[in-house]
Amino acid sequence: MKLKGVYIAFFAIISGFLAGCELLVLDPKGPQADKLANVIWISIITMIVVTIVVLVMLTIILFKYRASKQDPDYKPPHIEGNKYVEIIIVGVPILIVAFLSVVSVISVHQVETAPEGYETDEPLVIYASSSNWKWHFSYPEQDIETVNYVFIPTNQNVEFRLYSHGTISSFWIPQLAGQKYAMSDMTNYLNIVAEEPGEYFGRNANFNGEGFAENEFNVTALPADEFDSWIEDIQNTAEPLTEEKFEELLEPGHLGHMTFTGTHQDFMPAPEGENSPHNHGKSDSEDDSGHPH
Amino acid sequence: MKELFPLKQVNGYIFSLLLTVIALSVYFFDMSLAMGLTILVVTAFIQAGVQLVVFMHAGESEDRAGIYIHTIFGVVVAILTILGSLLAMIWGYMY
Amino acid sequence: MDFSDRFSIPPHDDPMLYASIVAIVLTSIAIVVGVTYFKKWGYLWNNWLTTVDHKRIGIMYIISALLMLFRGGADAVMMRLQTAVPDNTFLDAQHYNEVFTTHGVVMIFFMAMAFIIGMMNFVVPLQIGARDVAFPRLNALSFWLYFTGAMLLNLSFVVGGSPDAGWTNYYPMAGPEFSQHVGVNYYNWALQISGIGTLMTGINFIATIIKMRAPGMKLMKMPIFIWAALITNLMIVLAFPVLTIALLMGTLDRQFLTNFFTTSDGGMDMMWANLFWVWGHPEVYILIIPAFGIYSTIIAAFSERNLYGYTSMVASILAISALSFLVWVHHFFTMGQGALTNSIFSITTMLIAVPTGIKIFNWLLTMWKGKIRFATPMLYSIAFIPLFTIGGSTGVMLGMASADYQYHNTLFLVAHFHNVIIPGVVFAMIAGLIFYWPKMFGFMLNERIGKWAFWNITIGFCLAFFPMYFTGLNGQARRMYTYSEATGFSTLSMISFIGTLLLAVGFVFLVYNIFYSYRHAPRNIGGDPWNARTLEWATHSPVPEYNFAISPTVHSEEAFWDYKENDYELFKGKVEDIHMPNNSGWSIIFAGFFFAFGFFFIFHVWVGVIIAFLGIIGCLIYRSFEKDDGHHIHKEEIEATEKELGGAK
Amino acid sequence: MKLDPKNLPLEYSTETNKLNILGFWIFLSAEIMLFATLFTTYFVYVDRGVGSGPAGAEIFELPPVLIETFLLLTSSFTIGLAVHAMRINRVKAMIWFMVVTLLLGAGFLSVEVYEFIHYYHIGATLQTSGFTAALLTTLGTHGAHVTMGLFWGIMIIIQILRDGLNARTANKSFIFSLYWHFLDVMWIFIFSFIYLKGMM
Repeated sequence: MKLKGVYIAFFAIISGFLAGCELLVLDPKGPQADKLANVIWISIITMIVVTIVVLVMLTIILFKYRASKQDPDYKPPHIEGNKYVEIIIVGVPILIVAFLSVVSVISVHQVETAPEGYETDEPLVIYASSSNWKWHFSYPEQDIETVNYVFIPTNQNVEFRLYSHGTISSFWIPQLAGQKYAMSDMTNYLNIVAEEPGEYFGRNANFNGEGFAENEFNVTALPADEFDSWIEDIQNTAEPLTEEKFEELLEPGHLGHMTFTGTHQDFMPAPEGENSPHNHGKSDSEDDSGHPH
Repeated sequence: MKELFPLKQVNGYIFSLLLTVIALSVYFFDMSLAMGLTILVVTAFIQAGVQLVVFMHAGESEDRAGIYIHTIFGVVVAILTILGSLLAMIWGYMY
Repeated sequence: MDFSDRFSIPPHDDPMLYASIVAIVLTSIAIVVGVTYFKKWGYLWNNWLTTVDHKRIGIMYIISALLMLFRGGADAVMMRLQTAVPDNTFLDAQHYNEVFTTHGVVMIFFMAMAFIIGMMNFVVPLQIGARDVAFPRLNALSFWLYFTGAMLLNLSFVVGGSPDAGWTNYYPMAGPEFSQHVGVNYYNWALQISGIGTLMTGINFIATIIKMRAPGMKLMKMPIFIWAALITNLMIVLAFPVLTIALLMGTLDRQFLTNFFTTSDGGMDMMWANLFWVWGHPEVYILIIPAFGIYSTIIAAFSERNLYGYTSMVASILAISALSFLVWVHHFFTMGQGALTNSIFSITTMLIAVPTGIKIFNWLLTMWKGKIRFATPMLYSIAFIPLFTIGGSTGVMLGMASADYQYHNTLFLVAHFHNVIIPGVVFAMIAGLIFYWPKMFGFMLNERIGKWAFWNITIGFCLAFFPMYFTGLNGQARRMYTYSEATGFSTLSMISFIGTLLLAVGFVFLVYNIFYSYRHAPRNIGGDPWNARTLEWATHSPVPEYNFAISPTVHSEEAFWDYKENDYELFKGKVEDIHMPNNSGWSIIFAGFFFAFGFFFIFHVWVGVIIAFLGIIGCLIYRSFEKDDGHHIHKEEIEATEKELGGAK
Repeated sequence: MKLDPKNLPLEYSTETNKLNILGFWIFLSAEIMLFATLFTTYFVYVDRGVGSGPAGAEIFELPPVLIETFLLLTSSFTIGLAVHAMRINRVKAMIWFMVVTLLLGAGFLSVEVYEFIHYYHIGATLQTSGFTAALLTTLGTHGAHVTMGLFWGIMIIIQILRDGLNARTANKSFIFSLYWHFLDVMWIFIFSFIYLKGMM
């Protein structure tokens, strides 16, 4: 049977790829991405089982009941349906969906809060804001700012506060955490921990115009002491960021990696708390970090 | 002249004026948001029902089942759209 | 912007663009000259342009859909060619953005929608044993408004520039600040005008199905495709007004500088995404449910069995339609609305898998104990089952809110929705087209060429889209016009491009098949060449203007099968005069004013807008005062036609 | 109350007429969604989309809103009476009720125009903020429906004067009454959830 061969071949290819490739999303380097990779594996396996069941049934039926194999006088019966069959085809999908729902709800709560084991840490706050077609990273504590690259310490909860100077962008470091939108009228929060030092690839995943393809940034995770000396280095050597300079940076276009002392938060604060154009409910104004932890 | 003003419609009209007056109470009296909203929801939907049944004759033709089902489904989807959007645009961020 | 600047043709310099413009102009001239030379204007006007016959309107929808399929398909080939190798310079970023935007808009609004509406137009009245739809004139208007929208969008390519903000058209990128040329205005007006047409189709078909069924056809005796059509149109009626308002707000933002979706003065860019998907998710099911109906019809016919689990099929359609209005937030799980909201919408999303699963198993069980014939429509239906299972499974994966943070906006998502839309909708439409071709034109398409097309399309599809699951998981975002060698996407992207070529070859076979069969296929095929089961096969092929000489009386959802196999008497009664609506040029003129209105509005030419608006009002007043009671086809005339077509039924 | 199938009123007397009425009901459910979308937008923007512009309670005034509500409620009553008059075949009374309805509708519109001018003067224009845009678009859409209704009503009155009451004109009048009642229902929701809630 041609069909069977074709589909089996496709499945072989798919499983081959899944097993053999080092796909970024399935090669996590931090607890958040690790959670997501597990969820993805659970769903892939469940779904492969479902698909195989359907495929096997289809193949058997096509083999057994094709016209060329049957008596020319054979008259297929009239069958309305069967209560028990229907209970099975409703019940089993409901069980599968219930199982996946539990996984989904638990995991979405986990990745929306500080990573396990790091709940008590005081997070390192980094503002990541997008402009066409760049990423600006402000370190308010350390009072420095970088463009298109970011250094983070390993084994430390980093809280990225995301917003945009214009179009909607999506902040994504596949090996460390899932995406979150950066938008102009509110600040989003994304907690990330890198557990291995190294260079990671990050990008804007949401289409935002002509320079979208190159709207990438580099993430470097360093052990805490190296990170501190890197900070010190920059504080000693980099130029200060002025308002005029920042306005210039916001112009549409591409810039390489850049480094400044001072952050644009001083003269152009993020849209959160009292600077938010929208109050998120009434409680926001008293507590300027009115976001889930 | 009298046959031009059937009792049912006159009553419906008076009733809807009455409902409007009740709804107005949220303006004139001080009350909690929940209380006020409840009054508004109740009066508005009763008014809509009065219009639908008394004035629009929704239930008179042979297609009433289709008309009712379709309209009610529309109202349900409309309410879910409003609530869902509020959830996704406002309430979701509040806790 | 200066007035003449807005018309600059095109805003974006590219030799290829000019070449296509020349090609378009030459083709248009060729068509006009050809029609004039063969003196076909009168025929065209009297029989097609002014027609109110649901069958011809259906065919016009399908022809337009095929044209749009080739337009959108050409875009697809260009996109895959551009990304076949890293750092390619075949298209630049701006051009690529316009191409994928047009591809999405054309395929969803002007190909898939037109295809399903065309199919419903042709099949629904026949399958319920009616003579036409409830409002034939409105039906013609629906078509012409759709056609107007399609032409308006295609015009953007030549005059002023195509929309370039993606088919989802997210603000603020699509707003006046970041998208200054008129592309997005075209998007707004083309969709607005064709959306009005679609809404009217929805109303029309609900009324048709509720009121015009053959005697005896109770709700639970309607063929499953009719159920699918009824629910689809219900969803159209409730979903499209949302798009209407969203587009209105977009238009106000872009052309009257309001602050709905801006980044200042209380504007919320998120609100566009919200409203767009409130419409957009039901839209997905608006496309797929009629396709399910077609598959159910075809699978039952070629298994020579009744549809298994009819009641549960109906229930699952109803469940899908209700759930489809409750899941839209899954298109922007990453917007930051928090774990609670995402959990709710994640569960509703995955719940849709349950009724969909019921359908898959019912189809399998319909083939069980059947007598399966592998005709081309059946091949598409069989291939659909596993491919759609994969697409549906990845849909469940995407529905898991947390994991979606990793899939969102990547090629994984692109692979998923092509995986449901191509085997789900496109296969169904091709299968339906082949299946109903003899009913439409009185000859069958060649099976051999059809199978060539099928294998090319199926294998091409798999090659084109399965690799995207992997590049997506490897971090490739969608809508990137290029990537570097270091990313490692190149091998899989090349495979994807080859798949696209196979798909294209498949579609060429499809067209060639039409030419070939037109010349060689035998014409005397009778009313029922497939040995099918439902009412539409009880009349002649091609169908006479009045559909059925005698209205059929029905007692089950497969009345025609019972007529053939169980001696059920389908046509009780005698031939009588039949009342039919008159043709009218009103619809096309009305749509013409809409075209002018949209076009002038796009370019802020207010004088033109006012004149076109007065034209629209004039048409409405004319229609209000018009008295058109249609005409009767007389008994003798019907009997003569029936005799000529092979004896009265 | 059900109609006697053997003795249907004129507006239901033909198959086409029945189809038209059913079709119009279906259209009304589309209108429900249309207004629901506007309400959705308004409810979201009333809290989040004010920007630097004025907020709801600051610009709303009760007297014009009350007048509008009263006018529209009464017009809904009179169009109901018009349909009743039509059913007992009192053509002249029917036309007068329709004229009164349209006059009340015109009165409603003029107060609404006054209201819009007021908003303009206090600096709440379409372009001021997301909130004002949502408010004025919602009110404007309703107002546009009423305007459309006025012209439609005039067309129907002309046709009744010209042709008398027959299956066609009765059908049109009945459908027009459905439309007009529907506009009143939508106004009740605007009155309750935009004005009263805003001024609460």
